[in-house]
Amino acid sequence: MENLFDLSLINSTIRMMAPLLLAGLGGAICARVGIFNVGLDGLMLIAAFIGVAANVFTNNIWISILLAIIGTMLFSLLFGYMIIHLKANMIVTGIALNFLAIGVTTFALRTIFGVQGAYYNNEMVGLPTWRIPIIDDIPVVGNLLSGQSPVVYLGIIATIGMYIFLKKSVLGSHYDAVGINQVAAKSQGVKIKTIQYQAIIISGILCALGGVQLSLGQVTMFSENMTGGRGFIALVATMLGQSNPIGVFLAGGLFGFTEAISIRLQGLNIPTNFTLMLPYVITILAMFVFKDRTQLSAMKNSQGSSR
Amino acid sequence: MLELRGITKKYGEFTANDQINFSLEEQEIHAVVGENGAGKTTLMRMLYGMEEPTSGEIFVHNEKRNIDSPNDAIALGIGMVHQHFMLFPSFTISENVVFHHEPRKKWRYDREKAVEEVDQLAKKFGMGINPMQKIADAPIGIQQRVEILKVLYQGANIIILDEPTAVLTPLEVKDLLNSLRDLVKMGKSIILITHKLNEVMEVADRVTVLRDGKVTGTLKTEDTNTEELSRLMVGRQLQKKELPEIDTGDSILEVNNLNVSDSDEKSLLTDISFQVRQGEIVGIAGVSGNGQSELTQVISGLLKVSDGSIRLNGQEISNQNVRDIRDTGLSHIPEDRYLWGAAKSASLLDNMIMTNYRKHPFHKKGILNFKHIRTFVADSLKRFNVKASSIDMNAQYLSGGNLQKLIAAREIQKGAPFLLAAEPTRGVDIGAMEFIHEQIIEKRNNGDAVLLISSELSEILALSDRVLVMYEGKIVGEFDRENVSEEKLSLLMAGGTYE
Amino acid sequence: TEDTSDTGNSEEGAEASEDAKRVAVVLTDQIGVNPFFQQIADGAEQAAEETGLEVNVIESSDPTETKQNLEVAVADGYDFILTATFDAVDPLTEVAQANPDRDFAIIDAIVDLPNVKSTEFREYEASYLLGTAAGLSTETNTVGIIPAEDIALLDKYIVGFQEGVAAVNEDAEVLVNYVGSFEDPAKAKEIALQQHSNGADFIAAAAAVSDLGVFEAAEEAGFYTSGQDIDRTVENPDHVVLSQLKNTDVVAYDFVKEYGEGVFTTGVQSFGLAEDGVGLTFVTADSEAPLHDFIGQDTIDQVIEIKDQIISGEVEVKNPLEQ
Amino acid sequence: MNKIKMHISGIIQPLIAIFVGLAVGTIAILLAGESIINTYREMWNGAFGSIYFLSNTLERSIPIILAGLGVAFAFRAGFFNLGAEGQLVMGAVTTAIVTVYLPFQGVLNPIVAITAGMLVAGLLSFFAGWMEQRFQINLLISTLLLNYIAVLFAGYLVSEPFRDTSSAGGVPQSVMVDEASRLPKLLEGMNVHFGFVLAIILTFVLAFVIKRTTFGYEVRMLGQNVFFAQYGGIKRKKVMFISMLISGMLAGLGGSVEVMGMHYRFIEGALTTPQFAWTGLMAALLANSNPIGTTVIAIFLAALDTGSLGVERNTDVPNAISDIIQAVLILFISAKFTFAFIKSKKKEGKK
Ligand SMILES: Nc1ncnc2c1ncn2[C@@H]1O[C@H](COP(=O)(O)OP(=O)(O)OP(=O)(O)O)[C@@H](O)[C@H]1O
Ligand SMILES: Nc1ncnc2c1ncn2[C@@H]1O[C@H](COP(=O)(O)OP(=O)(O)OP(=O)(O)O)[C@@H](O)[C@H]1O
Ligand SMILES: [Mg+2]
Ligand SMILES: [Mg+2]
Repeated sequence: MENLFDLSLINSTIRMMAPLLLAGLGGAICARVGIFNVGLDGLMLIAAFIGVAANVFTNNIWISILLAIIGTMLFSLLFGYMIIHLKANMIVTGIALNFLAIGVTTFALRTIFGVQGAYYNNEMVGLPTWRIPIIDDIPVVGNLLSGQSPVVYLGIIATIGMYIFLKKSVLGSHYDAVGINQVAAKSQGVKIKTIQYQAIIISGILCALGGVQLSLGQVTMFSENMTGGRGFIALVATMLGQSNPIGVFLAGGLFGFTEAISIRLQGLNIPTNFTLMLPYVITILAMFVFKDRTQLSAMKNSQGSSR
Repeated sequence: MLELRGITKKYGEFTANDQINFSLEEQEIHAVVGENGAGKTTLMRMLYGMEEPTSGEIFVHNEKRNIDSPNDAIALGIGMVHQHFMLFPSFTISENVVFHHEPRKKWRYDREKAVEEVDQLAKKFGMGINPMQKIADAPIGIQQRVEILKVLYQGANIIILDEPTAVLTPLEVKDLLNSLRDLVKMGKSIILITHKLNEVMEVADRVTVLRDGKVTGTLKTEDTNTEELSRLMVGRQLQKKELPEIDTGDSILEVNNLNVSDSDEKSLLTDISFQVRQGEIVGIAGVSGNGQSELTQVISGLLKVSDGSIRLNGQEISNQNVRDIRDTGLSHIPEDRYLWGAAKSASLLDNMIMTNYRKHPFHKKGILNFKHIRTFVADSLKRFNVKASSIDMNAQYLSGGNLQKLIAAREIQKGAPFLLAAEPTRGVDIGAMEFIHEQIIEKRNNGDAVLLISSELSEILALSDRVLVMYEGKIVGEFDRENVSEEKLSLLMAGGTYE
Repeated sequence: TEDTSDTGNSEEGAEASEDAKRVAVVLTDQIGVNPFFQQIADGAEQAAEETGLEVNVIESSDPTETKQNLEVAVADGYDFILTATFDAVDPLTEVAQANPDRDFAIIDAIVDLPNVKSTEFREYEASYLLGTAAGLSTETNTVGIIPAEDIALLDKYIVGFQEGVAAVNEDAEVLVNYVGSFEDPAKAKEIALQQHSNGADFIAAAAAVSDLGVFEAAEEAGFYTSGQDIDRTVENPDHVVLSQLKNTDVVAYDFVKEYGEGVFTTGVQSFGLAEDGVGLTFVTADSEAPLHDFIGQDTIDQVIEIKDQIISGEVEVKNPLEQ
Repeated sequence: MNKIKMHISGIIQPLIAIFVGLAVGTIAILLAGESIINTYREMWNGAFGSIYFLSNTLERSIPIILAGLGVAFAFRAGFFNLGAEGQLVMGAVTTAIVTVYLPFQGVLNPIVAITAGMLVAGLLSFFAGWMEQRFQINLLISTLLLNYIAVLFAGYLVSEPFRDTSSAGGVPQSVMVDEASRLPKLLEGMNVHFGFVLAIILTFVLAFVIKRTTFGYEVRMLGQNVFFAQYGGIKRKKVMFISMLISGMLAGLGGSVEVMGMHYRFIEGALTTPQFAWTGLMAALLANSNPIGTTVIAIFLAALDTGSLGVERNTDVPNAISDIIQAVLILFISAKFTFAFIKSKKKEGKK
C-alpha cells in the first residue's frame, strides 16, 4: 500500500499507455475524416507480428519497424479499399479485420516458425531505451521521461504533431471538413477519397508503431492475440478524447495510470477481478466529467445546417 | 461565354435531362425555372462537375470542355451556390469562404490573412458579415451570403445559384437580388434557379423554362410575363383564389405572456400573446431567425416554456409532451421537411401514418392494420396529388415538392381543429404551392384554426385573415386582412417602427 | 492437427493399416496456449509410434467444441480417446457415460467412470519445493509469484509456493500479483518489474504464455525467476534459474503405450513427487542448463532433503483445494 | 426490371464473397501444403455433413442469433449496442446461479432462472441507455466498457461466492444444473437444444414486432430520424429504454440457454472465447438489422465455425485458416461489389 504512488508508477503508466496512445491517435485521425476504425486491434496485432518476424530475419530493429509499418499499411489499405471503394460497413469491416489479423498471424506463426502460442528467441533485438541527454540529468523528471523506448517518444511527438497538423495546417482543416460535412467538402473539390486514404494510412502507421512497441518495446516476442483487446481500449481512448490528440493522450494516460494502479491495488484485500475492473470503471466515471461534446454539437449542427 | 449542347442525363431508365440546349451571355442573369423535379439541379450539377452527362457537350468561351470535378469547374471560373448549403457549421465564416483555397504560409493555414481577405471581399461586394463568426451561430441569410462569397473568393465569373431565395426573408431576397445586379455590373454572369417568377421578372435578362427534363422555352424577360412562364412550366394556366368570408368562432389557440429562454437564460421569445379562432388563418410574418422557429417548437411541444401559458382547445398545453399536445388537437406542418417532417429512408407509408398510427382503425391492440393503412395512404396520396411510383418507395426519392405535399396531406387529413403550418411551401414549385394553399384555405373554411408561419410575405398576404409581425422574439404588430400592406409589414419586420 | 500417420481421415485411415488401433487426443485449448498441451501431444505421439498406433491430435477452443470433438472421435471410431484438463471433465463425463464400450483417459483431472482412466497431479508438492528453494535463496527476503488469473485452480501453485517459502524462511514476504490473462506477456512483464521494484529478487512465473514476459523482465531488471510445467531454464539459465515440472508427457506416453501394448486399465492415478509426476529442476531431474549461483548447490541439497521428507510423509503438503 | 436486377445483385454479392473467401483460403491451404478439395469437403461435412453436424451448427448458432437479434433491435431504434458480450455473460451467470438456488426443480425452474438472467442482462443494457439519456454518456463507449466489467464480475461470481466447490478442480465455474431443470435436446443424442426453437420463434416475433406493431413503428421511426420521431410525438426516452432493455434481454437469453441447454453451468470464458457476441453483431449488421436476415446469417457464420472444426479434426491445415476464410468472407459480403463493378464498367464503356 505504501508503494501505491511512487515513481515507478508513472514510469509504468507511460509504458502501458504508449501502445494505447499510438493506436488511439490512429483511431482519432480516422474519426476526423468520418471513419470509425474498429480494426485498430487487428492492425496492432499484424504489426506486432511483422515486427518480430522481420526482426528474426534481419536482426535489425529499424528495418523491422519499417517492415511492420509497410505491412500494416497494406492491411489498413485493405480496410480503406473495403469501406471507401466497396462501400462496406465500417464496423463489420473493422471487426472482420480483427478476426483476419488473428487468423493470419496465428497461421503465419505456425507456417513460418513452426510454433504455436508464442515465438521468441534470444537473438532478437528489442527496441533500445533512449536516455535523453538534458532531461536525463534533471532529478525526478529525468527518471520519468528519460529511458523510454524511441517509440514512446514518437507517441508524444505524434500527439503534438497531430495536434499542430489539425489545428494549424491547411490540410488538417480539410481533414476536419471531410469529417464534418463530406458533401460540402466534395462540392469544393476536395478529394474525399484521397484524404480518407491518407488518414487510413496514417492510422496504419500509428497502429504499427503501437504494435511494435508491444512486441519489440514492452517485450521482445510475439504471442498469439498479444494485443489482448488493447485496440478496443484505444478506441475508447479515441472516443473519450473526442478525437482530439491531446484528449486521446489524456484518455490513454488515464487508462495507463489506472491499469498501473490496479496492479498495485492487488496487494489490498480486494478480489483481483475488481481491481482489474478499475480502469474500465474509472473510464466510465471519467465520461461523466468529460461529456462527449462532439456528439452534442453534432446533433446541434445537423439542426443548423439543414434546410 | 457558356454553352450547353444536347445535354442528356439518365439515371438508369429515368431521363432527368433530355437534350438540353442552354447558353449564357457575358454579364447576363439567366434564370432557370421549372417545377420540382424538372431537372434544374441536375443540369447545374453537370455544369459544376458533380455529375457526368450521359451525352452532350459543354463549351466554355467557345471551347469544348470536359468538366469532371468541381475543381475543373472552379478552374474554368464556374462557381456554384448549392440548393442545400455546403457549409461547415463548426468552422468560422472566413474559414468557410476560403475553404480549399486557403491563404497559407508554406503548409500552415494563415487564418489572419483569411479573415482579412474575406473582410475585404465582403466589403467590396457590400455584404455585411463577421468573418470570425461560426457558421453554426449565423442566421440563414448570412449563411447564404457566405455561400456567394465563397464563389466570389474562388474568382468565379460564372455563378450558379440554385434556389438561393427559398429560405430568405423578403428583405434578404431584395438584398440578394441587388447583390446579383451589382455582381453583373462587376462583370460576372449568373445562372439563377428559382421557383419565384416575380424574382425572375425583376432581375433576370433571359429565362429558360424546363419541364420534365426538357427545355420548353428560352425567352427574354422583356418579352414575357409570369402567366406565360407559368404555362410553360406546368403546361396549364394557374388561377388565383379568394378567401371567402366566414364567421370566426371560439378561439382554439390562446397564447398568453409566453416567454422562452435558452439554456443560457437568453430570451428567445418575450411576452408573446395572441389567439387563433375557428375559421381563421393567422399569419406570422417575420424575417427568419426572429423567433418563428421557437414559437413553432414551443407550441408543438418540442421546446420548453419558461413562463406563460398556451391553451389549445381549452386545455393548457405548455410543457406537455408532443404526443399529448397532438392528441389535444394539433396538426403541424414543420418548417424543415427533411429534419422534422419526414424520415428519408422510410417508406411513404411509414411517413404518412405518423399522425395516425396510434388511432383506431390504424391499429388493433398495438398491431398495425395494414389493410386499412394501405388504402388510407394510397387514397391520401392520390387526393393530394403526390407523384410517387409506389407507397413503399423511400421518401428520399420523392422530389421536395411532392414530399411537402405528403406532409401537408398527413397533417391536414388528421382533421385536428388547429393547424400549425410553418413554411408550408418553402422551396416548392407553383403547382404544389397552389395546391397546398388551397388545402389550407379549405381547412379554414371548414371552421378550423390555422396559424401560418412563413417568411414568404406573399404567402402571408395571400392566406392570412390576420397578420402578426415578429421581430426579435416579440410580436411587434398586428393587421387585419383589409388594412395590411407589404410596405408596412416590411418595415416592422426589419425592426423599424411604423407611423 | 499433428498426424503421425499419412492422414487422419477415417476411411483412408482404415485402409492404411487394417488393424492399427486409432487414438484421438482431444485437447481443450489451442496447443500454443500452454506448453503443457504440447507435452501431451508429444508424449502420445511418441508412444503411438513405438507401439504402432495411429494418433490424431484435435484441438478445441471452447467447451462446446471439446464436447463435439469427443463425440465425433467416438463416432469416427477411434478406439482410445485421450483428453486433458479440468475443462474436459463435463464433456468427457457425458460422452463416456454414453459410450461405455469405448476407452477414455483424462490427464490432470478426474472423471470417475468405469471406462475412464484419470490422473491428477499434486502440483502443490512441486510448488512447495519451489517455495523452499526461493525462501532459501532470496537475499532481500522478498519473493514473488505471478499467476495468470485469480482462480482457485491456481492455488495449487500459489499456496504450495507460499507454504514452501514460509517453511524455510519465516521473515520472507511473498508478493502475489495476477496478470488477468494467460496470454498477455506485456502485462506480466509490467507486473514483474513492479514486484521487483518492491524488492522481490526471485519471482516465480505461473501464467502460461504470459511467463515469457516475466522472463524478459528478469533479464532486463536483473532478478531471478522460474518456469512452469516444463524445463524452462535452458532458455535463459542466467535468469530462469528453476522450473517446476509437471510430467504430462510421461503420463500421456504411459497411457498410450499401455493401450498399445494391451495392458490398459482404468481407474484414478495421482502423480506427485513420489510417482515422479511432478518435480523441480536440479532437485528431481537434471537440466541441460547449469545451476545458477543464486540458488546454489547448498540450497538444492536442502530442497532434496525436503523432497525426501515429502515422499516419506514426514512433511505433508496439503491440497489447497481441499483445505 | 429493377427488381430482377436487385435480386441478381443480391445473389451475386454473396457469391463473389464466397468465391474470394474460398480463393484466399485456397492460397492458405496451398501454403500449408494440403489438399484443397479435401479441406473444403471436410469443412462442408463439419458444418452440414450429417444430421449430427447440422445439429452442432444449429446449436452454435443459438447465442449468435440471440445476440444478433438484440443488437439488431437496438440498432433499429438508432442505438448502437456494443454490449452484447457483457449481456450474454450476465444473462448466463445469473441463470446459472438462480437455477441452483431455486427451491424447486422441473419445468418452472428454467423458466424462472432464464427470466432472471434475461432481466439482469436487460438491466445492464438499460443502464447504458439510462446513462446516455440522463447524462449523455456515449453509448458506444459505455456498452464497450461494460463488457469488460460484466465479464470480470461474472468471473468473480464463479471464482468466489458461487464457485462449484464440489469438484476438486478449482476452476471458475458454477454448480451443475439439476438434470430435471435442463432444457431438452431437440433430437436424441444431438447437441441442438430447445434454445434453438426459442431463437427461431423470437426471430419471427421480433420481425413481426418491428414490422407490424405500433411499438415497432416507433422503434423504426426513431432509428430513421430522431427529430421526425420527436415531432410525431414518439417518446425517445421510453422507446430507448424499452428497446435497450429488450436488446439486452435477447443477448442475455443467448447466454441463459447456453447454460441451461448446453453447458449446464456457467463456465468462465465459455461464452466469450467463441466470440458469440461479435459474431452476432456482424450478423445483425450484415443483415441490415433485419431479424430474419440476422438469423440466417448467424446460422451461416456458425456453420463456418463448425466447418472449421471438421477441418481441424481431419486435416493438417492449421485451423487459423478457417479464421482467415471467415474474415475474408465477411469482408466481402459486406462490400457493395456489384455496384463497384457496374460503375467501373460504365466508365470504361464511355471512354
Ligand atoms: N441521383 C439521382 N438518381 C436518380 N434520380 C435522380 C437523381 N438525382 C435526381 N434524380 C431525378 O431527376 C429528376 C430531376 O431532379 P432535379 O434535382 O434536377 O430537379 P429540380 O428541377 O432541381 O427539382 P427541384 O425544384 O425540386 O429542386 C428528379 O425527378 C429526380 O427524381
Ligand atoms: N440518390 C437519389 N436517388 C434518386 N433521386 C434523388 C436522389 N437524390 C436526390 N434525388 C432527387 O433529386 C431531386 C431534387 O432533390 P433536391 O433535394 O435537389 O431538391 P428538392 O428536394 O426537390 O427541392 P425543392 O422541392 O425545394 O425544389 C428530388 O426529386 C429527389 O427525389
Ligand atoms: Mg429543389
Ligand atoms: Mg433542385
